[in-house]
Amino acid sequence: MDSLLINLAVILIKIVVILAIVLGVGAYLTLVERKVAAHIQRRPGPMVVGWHGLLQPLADGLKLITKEDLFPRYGNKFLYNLALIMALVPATLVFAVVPFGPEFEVFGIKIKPILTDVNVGLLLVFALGSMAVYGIALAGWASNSKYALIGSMRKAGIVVSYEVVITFAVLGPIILAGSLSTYEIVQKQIEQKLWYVWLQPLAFVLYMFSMLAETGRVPFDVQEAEAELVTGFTVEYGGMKFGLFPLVEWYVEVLSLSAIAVVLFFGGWSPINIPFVGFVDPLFFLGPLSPYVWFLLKVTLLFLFVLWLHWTLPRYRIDQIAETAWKIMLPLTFVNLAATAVFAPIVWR
Amino acid sequence: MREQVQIEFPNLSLVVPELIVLVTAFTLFTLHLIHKRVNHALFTTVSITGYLISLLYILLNPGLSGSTFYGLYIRDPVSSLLQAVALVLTMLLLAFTYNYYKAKRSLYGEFYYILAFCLLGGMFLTSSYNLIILYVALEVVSISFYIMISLLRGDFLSKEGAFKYLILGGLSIAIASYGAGFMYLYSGSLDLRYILSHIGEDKRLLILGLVFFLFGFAIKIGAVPFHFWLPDAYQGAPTPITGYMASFGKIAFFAPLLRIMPLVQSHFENAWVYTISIIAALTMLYGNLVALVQKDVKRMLAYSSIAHSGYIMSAIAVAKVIGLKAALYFLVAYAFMGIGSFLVLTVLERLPDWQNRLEDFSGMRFWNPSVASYFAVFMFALLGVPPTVGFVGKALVFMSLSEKQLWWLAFVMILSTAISTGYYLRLVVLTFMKEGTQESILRPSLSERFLLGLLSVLVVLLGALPLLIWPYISVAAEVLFKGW
Amino acid sequence: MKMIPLEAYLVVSVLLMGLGLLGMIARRNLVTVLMSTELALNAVNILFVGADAHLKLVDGQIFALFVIALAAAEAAVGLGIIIAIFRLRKVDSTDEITDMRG
Amino acid sequence: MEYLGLLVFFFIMLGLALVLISLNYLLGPKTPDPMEDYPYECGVPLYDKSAQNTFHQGYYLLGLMLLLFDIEAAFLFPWAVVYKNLGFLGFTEMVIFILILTYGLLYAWRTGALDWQFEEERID
Amino acid sequence: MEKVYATFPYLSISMLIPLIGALVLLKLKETYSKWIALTFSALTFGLSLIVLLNFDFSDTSRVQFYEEYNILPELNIKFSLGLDGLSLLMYMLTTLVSLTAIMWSIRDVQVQRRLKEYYLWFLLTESFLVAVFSSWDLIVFYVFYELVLVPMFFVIGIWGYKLRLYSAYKFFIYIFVSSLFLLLGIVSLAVEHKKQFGTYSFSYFDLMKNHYDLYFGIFLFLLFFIAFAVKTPIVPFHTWLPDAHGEAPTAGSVVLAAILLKMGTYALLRFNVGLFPEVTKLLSPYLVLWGIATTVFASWFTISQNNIKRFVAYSSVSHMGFVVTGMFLLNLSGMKASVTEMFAHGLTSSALFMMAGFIYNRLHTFNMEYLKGSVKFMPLFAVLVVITGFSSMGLPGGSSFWGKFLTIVGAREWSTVWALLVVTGAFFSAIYILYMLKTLYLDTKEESRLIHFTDIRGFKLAAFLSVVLLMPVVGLFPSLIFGFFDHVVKKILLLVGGSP
Repeated sequence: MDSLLINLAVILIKIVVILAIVLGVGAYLTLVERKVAAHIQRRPGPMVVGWHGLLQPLADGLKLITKEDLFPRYGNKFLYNLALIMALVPATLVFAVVPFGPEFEVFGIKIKPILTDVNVGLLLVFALGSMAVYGIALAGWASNSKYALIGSMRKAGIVVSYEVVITFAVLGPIILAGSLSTYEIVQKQIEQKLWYVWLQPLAFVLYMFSMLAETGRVPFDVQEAEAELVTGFTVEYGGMKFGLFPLVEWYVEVLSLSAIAVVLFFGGWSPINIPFVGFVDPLFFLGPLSPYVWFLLKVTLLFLFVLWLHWTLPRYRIDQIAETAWKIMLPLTFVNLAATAVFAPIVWR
Repeated sequence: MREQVQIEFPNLSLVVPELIVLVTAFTLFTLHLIHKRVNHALFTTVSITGYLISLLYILLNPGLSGSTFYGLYIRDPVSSLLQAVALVLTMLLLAFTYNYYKAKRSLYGEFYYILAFCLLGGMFLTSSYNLIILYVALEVVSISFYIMISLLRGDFLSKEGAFKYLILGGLSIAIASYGAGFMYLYSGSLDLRYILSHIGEDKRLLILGLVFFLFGFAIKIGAVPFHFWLPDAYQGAPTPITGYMASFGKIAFFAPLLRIMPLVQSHFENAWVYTISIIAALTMLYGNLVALVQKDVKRMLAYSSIAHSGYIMSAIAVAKVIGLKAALYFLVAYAFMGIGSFLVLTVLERLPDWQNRLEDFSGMRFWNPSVASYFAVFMFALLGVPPTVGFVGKALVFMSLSEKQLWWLAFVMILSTAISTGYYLRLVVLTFMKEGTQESILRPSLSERFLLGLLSVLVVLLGALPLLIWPYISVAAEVLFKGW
Repeated sequence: MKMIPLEAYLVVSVLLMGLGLLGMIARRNLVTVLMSTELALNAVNILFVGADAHLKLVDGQIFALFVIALAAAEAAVGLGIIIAIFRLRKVDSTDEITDMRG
Repeated sequence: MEYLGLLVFFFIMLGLALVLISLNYLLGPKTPDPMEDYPYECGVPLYDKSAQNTFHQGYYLLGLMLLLFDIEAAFLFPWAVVYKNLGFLGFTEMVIFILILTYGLLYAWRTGALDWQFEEERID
Repeated sequence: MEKVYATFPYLSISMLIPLIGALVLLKLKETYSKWIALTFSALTFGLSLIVLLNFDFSDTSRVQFYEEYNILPELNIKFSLGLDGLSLLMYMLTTLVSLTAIMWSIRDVQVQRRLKEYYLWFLLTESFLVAVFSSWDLIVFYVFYELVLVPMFFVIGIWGYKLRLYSAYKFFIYIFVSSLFLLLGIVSLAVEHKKQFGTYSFSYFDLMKNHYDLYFGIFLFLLFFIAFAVKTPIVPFHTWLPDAHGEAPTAGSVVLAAILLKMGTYALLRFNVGLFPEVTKLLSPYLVLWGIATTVFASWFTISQNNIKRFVAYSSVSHMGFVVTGMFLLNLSGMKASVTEMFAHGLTSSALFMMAGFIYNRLHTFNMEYLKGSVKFMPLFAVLVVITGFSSMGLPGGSSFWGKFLTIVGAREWSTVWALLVVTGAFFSAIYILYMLKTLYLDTKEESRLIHFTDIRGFKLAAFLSVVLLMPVVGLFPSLIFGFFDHVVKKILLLVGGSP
């Protein structure tokens, strides 16, 4: 009984931490994005609310909350709301399998900084990732607008295409690690003294492409396509509901997929790696906190990389995006898979 | 937990026929990918060559037997026999498809390799005791059938038939695998031999599983009262495919039943005999009765196929060697008769105003004597007139029923054969004794005429001289019954 | 650690199977009917996985894997046929595809 | 037991999502207007009552492709995990598997299922 | 039973000759077909005469000219042909009547189209019939027994009269279905043989060794009996016969009546009596009564017909009643009567059908109202008809005399009442023949219409004579016929335990 209670307590703490990161930081990332975008375009960005616009997200949030609750006529109210839940919940749940650092001990209780360390962690990621399609498709379908439907279908088409690519792309690291557990994959990388990105550059690139496509970031942001489709599938959503979609897509998902990318390709919480030799930790002075910092640092860098792309590149056409996935990326994943299978024994030694 | 299985290299010499078919399928696939325009002559040639090599391999290695892939795959005389027949049927079919599909304007290159995969699934279905293999093979055959049924451009009936088959076929597979689940739960093994030879005290789960499993297969073979899909699927399908489903499909779907039959007899003999014989009786009576009132010949032959399932099942109901022999012989026999009769329809359907109605057949003897006589041979064979294969099959079934003293079933069989006389004879009478005209002239190609003739000769010859095929059947049945 | 009892798996599996069968018989929409067959196949999966949990074996999971894969293939073909039906005639109910009777 | 955390997390998120959805209803103003729920159509009067007919059938194909390829991946995952112990035979089998997958992809490519602008004739 | 192996395969060759004829026919022009058919059936007949001359009559119960070819060793199915006295008689009848039928067809108005097929079917029938009567393997017997149906089905259905399709259906279905029971019976015997001796066997000689429980024996007996009762036919099962015989073309009716019905009675004697002697003994009184009833009822039916062909057809049924009665009396006179009657009926019925066909050729009707006095102006034909009629009636010197007379003698051995019943049957059968002769000769109607008929001549005359000439021979020298089957019948009686 005791152990159950302690377990629950630990779980709750972990959840609170995750939520804080996801929603709190997620909200503030809007500001980061706007600032980064502004500076890329050589303008200051939000400057009015608070110091350098530091309170801007709060203002935005207040604005969104106090809008009227609208619902398009002839739509399907249940699906309309369900779409939101289907978008938000799975995306957030992905964080349950993200390992933030190595196992540590507090008050005699061993704690892994990961909510659920299961042996099929990665499968869970992709299962939850696939759920995102439902949210998008339902949103477009339920709001009974041509623009929304077209947008959502495009988006669903792209997600569907890249879902396949991403699934095949991660097989390489899995072969090398011989496990599906996120925690274990990181540990294997530390044991093998190797970030998998060194052996799997192709997989990493493909993964990044898919991540951009799945999260609707430029250059794959056709579902938004302000110029043609207004804002795609969110066109009939208002207020907080409207706010939630970009939050989920642009921040929560990007964060979670970046975290997974870090786990798969950058050795999770491990410091800088020299292949097959060892790790160099310039942040050694942080002591036991250094792994967490490393992890967050890598995720942040990836996130900023995405932002950088977003505000630099032009947008691809929808057919180009979809066909790239099937005709170029998928064959490449096959190649990568076969190649990995061949040189995997080198890594295992 | 099971101990770690050592990885061994499979004995591939046993699966060479399957491998050849597989390679053929992929060759066809590759050709289809390479060529923008489908060259049907090439496709047909490649397929037939592949099947021929496979067939020759089976024929030239008659003693091939053993198991490989950790016992997942069995090659014994039964599988060799049924596979050889299946290969022959497929080759026969290919000789007729091009002209048919051309007339229907539905030439698809996909057809050839889907057919090959279908054949492959059937070959695996005949040669395994493992539930997984059976399941996968069953699905492969079924899915190929769904596709082949619907490959008729702009024809609503074919889509309708395919959909109905898909739903009921999916149901049957779900139920069969549900049964497999219970059997697995009972025994912890997926091998039917293991399951049915290690029977404990409490047999309820096993019986439940077995019943579900057989129930699924009963749907697949169209046993009454689970036959609803069959007439529609048969009628909707392109006619050569209908013939293929009737002949090859029967072989494929009956094969697992044949394998189960010797296994159940030690523990469930009575239950087996009663259930199967009741279903068999219902099947043959219903099939023949409904066939009697059909106006559409294709549908009529579909019901006749149901009835023949009943005959074969009554042989299977007799859990003895002779029953197995009878069932095997009848399967092979029906394969030839069935495909023959449907192939005749295939040729006839090229006529522009042909609708498979009864009256379309009147006077066929005058406007196409050769096809008419082949048709008559097939009809008499289906009816069971000596010395055709149909007769020998029925005699063998009678023999096994007599051995088991299942007199009532024998009488039901006599009754249903009596009913069947009505509709088979009606076709013969229409073809030969009614006057009728056909404005457009039917010109079957030389190969079609030759093959139909060959088939009808075969139907008579295998019945008149059963020795040509009997040794294989006899050995197969005995091996299956006694184990090796 | 308490195991989930076998009965729980069985109950869920039987329920799913029942729903699948009911759906196939009672529902009219083509896609729904197709989904019902998938439901029935999922009942099989649960049965196998439950059996595995009960027997401490893994063979059943392999079976389940094959069921998933082939169910997908079947669904793909089924959807294709439904689309073809829809293109030929704008129907979406099993009541309307009854050209063949008898 | 490992999944307990996930379960708790799921319910918390579900609750949170419901709260977020209903925030506007609870806090927002309610000023009914006859045209406020009018679907967006660039100001043009609504042509179809339901927009759902604009759904392009070609999307089915993408769905099917996802279904098939993702399911095939389901076979690859277990293989990838135990590949270490399988040796050469495992490698050969998987190469064959991937070869077959490639065939599937090529077929889809060849029949035009991968092209975004679906031709009407392709899908029957 | 002893088997005397053949030095020369007479029987297979006489089976093959018509088959070869059929093949030749297919390849040549339609106009030649009748001559080819005639040639080959004459050849067969010639061969049968050679067989007759080579037959060893010293012990006719031995199976001579025995040939054996393995068809399916595992089930012991052998294609075994051979002749004992009884089969020889039937064999001779077959070749003779087939020749007659083909001779008759040459000038038949009903047969003017699709000649190739027509003669093909007849040649096939002949070949199959030879096999039926000479096979000693039950499954082979069954095969040919049923195979005969097919050509006859086509003959009735294509060249028959108005109701030909209905009749063809009926004929085929009745006999096909009933013979399925026979098939069940035959395979049950083989299975039973395996249970008792360890191997399957379909050979008649092997199966004779089987022993059965009483009830099982009765069951098997009935399975056989149903088939043969329909084929023979015995009264409640006879309804296919008037249709088939009435609607078939003349030659078809001839073959049907003269040979196909004999298949039933021959098989009854050979298989039912031969294989189940105990059961036969038990059931014989009922079967005798059944036979008598058949005669009586069939005679009544006959008299009430006004279509002369159906009239003749029904008369066949009543004759078959005699055959059955005699057979199941289970004594020497009865048996002799039965077999003699088979042969005699083969002759008279074919003659009577030819008569009906001839009249139809002249008058284009079968209605007896219009036939009154029609024979008067064709003297030769009239003479032949009278001989036939009296033979059929059972007048001394006629072929049927010994059949009927010996039946009465045999019945008297059981009891006087039975003998009286048989006499009643004979009386009725005499009545209808007399009625027929009266109609054809003594009645007159619209004579002017009938005057210019030409008399019988040519092939038709030859056909007619070929059977009519034999009638007095049978009637006057019965021992010629008895010689064929004396030993056979005695052997069977020994089996049954009746008085030889």
